[in-house]
Amino acid sequence: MPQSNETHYDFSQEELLICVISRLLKGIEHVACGVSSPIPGSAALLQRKLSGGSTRVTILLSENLQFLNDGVTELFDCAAQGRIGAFFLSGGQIDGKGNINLVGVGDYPQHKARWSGSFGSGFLYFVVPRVILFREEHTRRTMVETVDFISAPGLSEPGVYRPGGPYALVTSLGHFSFDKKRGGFCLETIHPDHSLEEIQDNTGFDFTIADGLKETPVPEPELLELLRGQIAEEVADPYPKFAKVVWGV
Amino acid sequence: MPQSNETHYDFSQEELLICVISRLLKGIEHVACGVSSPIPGSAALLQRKLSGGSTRVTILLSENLQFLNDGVTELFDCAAQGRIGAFFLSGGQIDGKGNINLVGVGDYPQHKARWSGSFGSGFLYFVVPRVILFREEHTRRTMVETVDFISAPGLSEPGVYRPGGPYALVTSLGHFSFDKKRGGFCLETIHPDHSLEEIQDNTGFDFTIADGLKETPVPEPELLELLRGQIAEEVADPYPKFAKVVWGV
Amino acid sequence: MIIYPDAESIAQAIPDGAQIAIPASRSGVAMAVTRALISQGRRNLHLIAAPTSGFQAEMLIGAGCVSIMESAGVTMDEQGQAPCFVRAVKTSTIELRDSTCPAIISALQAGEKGIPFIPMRGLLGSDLLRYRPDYKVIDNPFGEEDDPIVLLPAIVPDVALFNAPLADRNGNVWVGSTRELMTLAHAAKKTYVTVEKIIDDDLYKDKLRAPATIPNLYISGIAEVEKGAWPLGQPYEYNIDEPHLENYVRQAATPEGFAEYMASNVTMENRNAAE
Amino acid sequence: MIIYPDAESIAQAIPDGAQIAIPASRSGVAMAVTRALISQGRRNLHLIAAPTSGFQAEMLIGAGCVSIMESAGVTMDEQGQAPCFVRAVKTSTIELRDSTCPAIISALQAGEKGIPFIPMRGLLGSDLLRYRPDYKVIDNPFGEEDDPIVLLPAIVPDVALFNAPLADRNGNVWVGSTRELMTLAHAAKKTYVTVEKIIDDDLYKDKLRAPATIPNLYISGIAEVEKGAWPLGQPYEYNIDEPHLENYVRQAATPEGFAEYMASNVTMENRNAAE
Repeated sequence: MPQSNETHYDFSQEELLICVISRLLKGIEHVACGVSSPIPGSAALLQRKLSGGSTRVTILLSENLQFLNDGVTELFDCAAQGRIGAFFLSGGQIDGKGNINLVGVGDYPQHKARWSGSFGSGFLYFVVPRVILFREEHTRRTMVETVDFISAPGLSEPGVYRPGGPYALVTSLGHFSFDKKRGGFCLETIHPDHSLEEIQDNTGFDFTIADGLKETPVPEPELLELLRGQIAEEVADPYPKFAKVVWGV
Repeated sequence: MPQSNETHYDFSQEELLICVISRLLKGIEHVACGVSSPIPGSAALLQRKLSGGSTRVTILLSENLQFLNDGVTELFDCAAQGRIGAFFLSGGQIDGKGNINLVGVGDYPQHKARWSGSFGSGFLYFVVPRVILFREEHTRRTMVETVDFISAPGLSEPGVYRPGGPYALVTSLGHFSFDKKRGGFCLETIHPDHSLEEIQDNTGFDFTIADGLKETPVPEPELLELLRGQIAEEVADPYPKFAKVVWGV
Repeated sequence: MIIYPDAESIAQAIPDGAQIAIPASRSGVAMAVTRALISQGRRNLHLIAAPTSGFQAEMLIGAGCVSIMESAGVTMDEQGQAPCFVRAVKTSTIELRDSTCPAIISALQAGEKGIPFIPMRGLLGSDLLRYRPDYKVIDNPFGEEDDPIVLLPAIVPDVALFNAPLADRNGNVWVGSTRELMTLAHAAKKTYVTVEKIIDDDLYKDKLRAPATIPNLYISGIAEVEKGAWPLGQPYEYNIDEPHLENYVRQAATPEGFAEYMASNVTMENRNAAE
Repeated sequence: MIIYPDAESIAQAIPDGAQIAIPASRSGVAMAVTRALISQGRRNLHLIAAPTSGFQAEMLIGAGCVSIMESAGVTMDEQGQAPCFVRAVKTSTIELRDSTCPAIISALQAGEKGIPFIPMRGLLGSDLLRYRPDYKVIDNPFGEEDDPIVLLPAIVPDVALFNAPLADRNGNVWVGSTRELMTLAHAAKKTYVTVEKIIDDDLYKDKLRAPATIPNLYISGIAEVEKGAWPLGQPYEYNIDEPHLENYVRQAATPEGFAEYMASNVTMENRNAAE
């Protein structure tokens, strides 16, 4: 895995992931993301620019990029009303059925490892139409056959009210779509410098492979220019540390 | 029925009723009333003074005497939380079981007479412990055997959650208590210049008569002084027209 | 979010048959839009008073724009009964959905939260419940013994319509303490607001106003309409025009009187607006 | 409503075993009171994070004050995992009630509305639901076909505890956009608030602040405590003290390190306060 400072590409891994995620947000009217999610947040801001402003971006707890003034209930009510088209979730473990685990490893409640908790996932995963799972670490530790604790399931029984759910999974190795009918992930693209074998070796769950499996498109020069200019400035507001490390702004 | 301007008492009917209602509010921590209920509102303000300020008064939609800033839901939520000890309701018809009708005369929905509607009664009558029914007109038109429409029932089946309900009925003729066990009104006092016979003639429902039935105590001179001085000034804020008509302030 | 030039354009955005949530008379009523709806001959409106209404419902009913009236009360307040409403009830020209204030508000809050229903205490044994087949009674699943409780279906209005003191050019709307307007905007599919004034400053950058501001996310359109609530009052701005309403109630005591009032108030205003 | 002289007196008003609702780390956390609760050796607290917690729950758990932790997340945010929380989970020294953010908030809103339960979408098929026997699933009575939905029992906390920017001498508390604090105060039986500043002016007479002010009706006590949220941040006032928290997380990686941190921060502060 090339580090950004030693890559032979003229873009960093962060920039690649931002562009991958940004493409997944096409057509979304309103995307929300957390204040500690700089790569998805940057992707949302890039997509806003590319959409000519028709994509609205809400970054929770950011001073200038949020709409909330009805307390913490508003994000959830807003999602329940269908006013949030895309959101990002992650997982300490993610399994092949799209189940995510934000709670811990081993048996509940006495875990071998305990994470922070499920936050809004047990609700947002059900109601936001396009949930993008984003986890950089792609290993058999994170991409597991079956999660130890289901913070939120990838699939629901017939009859369960579920306008939302997993749409894609983006990691440091590649990009999967989620096939709701089959109930599993499908590898769509492999990031530059990585291979199918590497992904298979590092994934604990079975997945299908897209007919047109290809390399993840590298960011076009114009996109990089945009990212490093205007978007970097915009990203610096909600994510100052990230913007400094990645773009030095 | 003597008019206030021709009475041979040195108090008006309004003053008498204010004092009657004020006594019914003793011990209440928080009393709320509507902006178009000047007699109950004045009684609440009098009771606040007599309580040394331990009775809190909220007058809805008044600028200085309300606590609401969470929209119209707050009064009802607040009552549901048990934070309102007393409230006032009225009725186009009131019957002997404490049922009140704020909707209309005759069959629903095509009434012979239609009133405004039930407002908060269908809820507040259930949750406010001390609901005081106040209706000046005491005739067989208002005090009926059975209401034509139950906006809110006086009694509930066993098992129904009902911390609140009718506590008393005050009219231009007298003051009744409500006996929840028996499920009916009991005449407690008759206002000066009126008689039991007059009340019986003008009441469409059966009621019991208190053992110690007596004349409604007339307002003490000190109380009248207080009412016409400080309280009149306070009343003038939420109820300017009323204060002007009754006390010329 | 569209900034409309006037009340008439907002009225045009509201179709026949729309389910419209409107605030109580003292909370900020879009009366200019109401007159425009009448002028434009809107029909079959389903009004949801949140939780009561007055002159707005009264005029719309009198003008034949309303087919369903859902409310905890229709009253001209100090001015007395609403004459057209009372006539319409007696002649069954509108379908009534009588309720109690917190039931309507709770159902809108359920709409706001995207939940299909919400429980409420009270109502049991009332005729309100009897005539509302859409309200259901279940046994409280958390109760230790029999504990019947009413469930109210959520209300998601097609449109929320009201008047507010202030908006900015981005469509953020300041409502102050009339917080129920925020609930209406959250619950409704579309929200149209007339405001007394549109300002250039961003209400979101105003630390003191932001907490009582409805974000433009929920706002479909605004229009600057001075005295947009007249002859009703507007919180923070002006009081109710009592003589006007007193005169109205006197005049509208007969259908002919109502027609005269409309001829000299609604049509005329529209003629002026068109000039 | 009592105006207390300091954070310690507020802590004294909160008994052992109390069910305490606390806001998220960024909403205004009463950290000075938290340290006082620890100094005073409070035990068996049931913390309800609304909906998550961080340093506050972490310290109280580390100091052995907590028996039940109900939350959608306990995290030191940028500083990483909460070490004492993680240790307590692994050794089962606290009872966990894991949930998801909107479930805790909805349950508090049910408490605020005096309803026994509230429905919520989501949760079905999760282990959160599996381990919460107090959450019930019913068939939506308004659904046309099978439509399972979760019902959450209302939360009515014994105490709501938080820090806010401003109060007046009547005990009205301005919270600005951190509206969840209003929900907490409405829902809880008693509400104690430390504020950065108590002002002489009546917040109710301040047209701009009143809409974001919790009325004293809901407030049991306030105390003016400058930097009452430190080392966390306070909206409208100051940012989080990152170096302090980074140092904490490093030190508290071992129980011994946590004891050292407490010795040099909590006890000492109390000694100072007593002088």
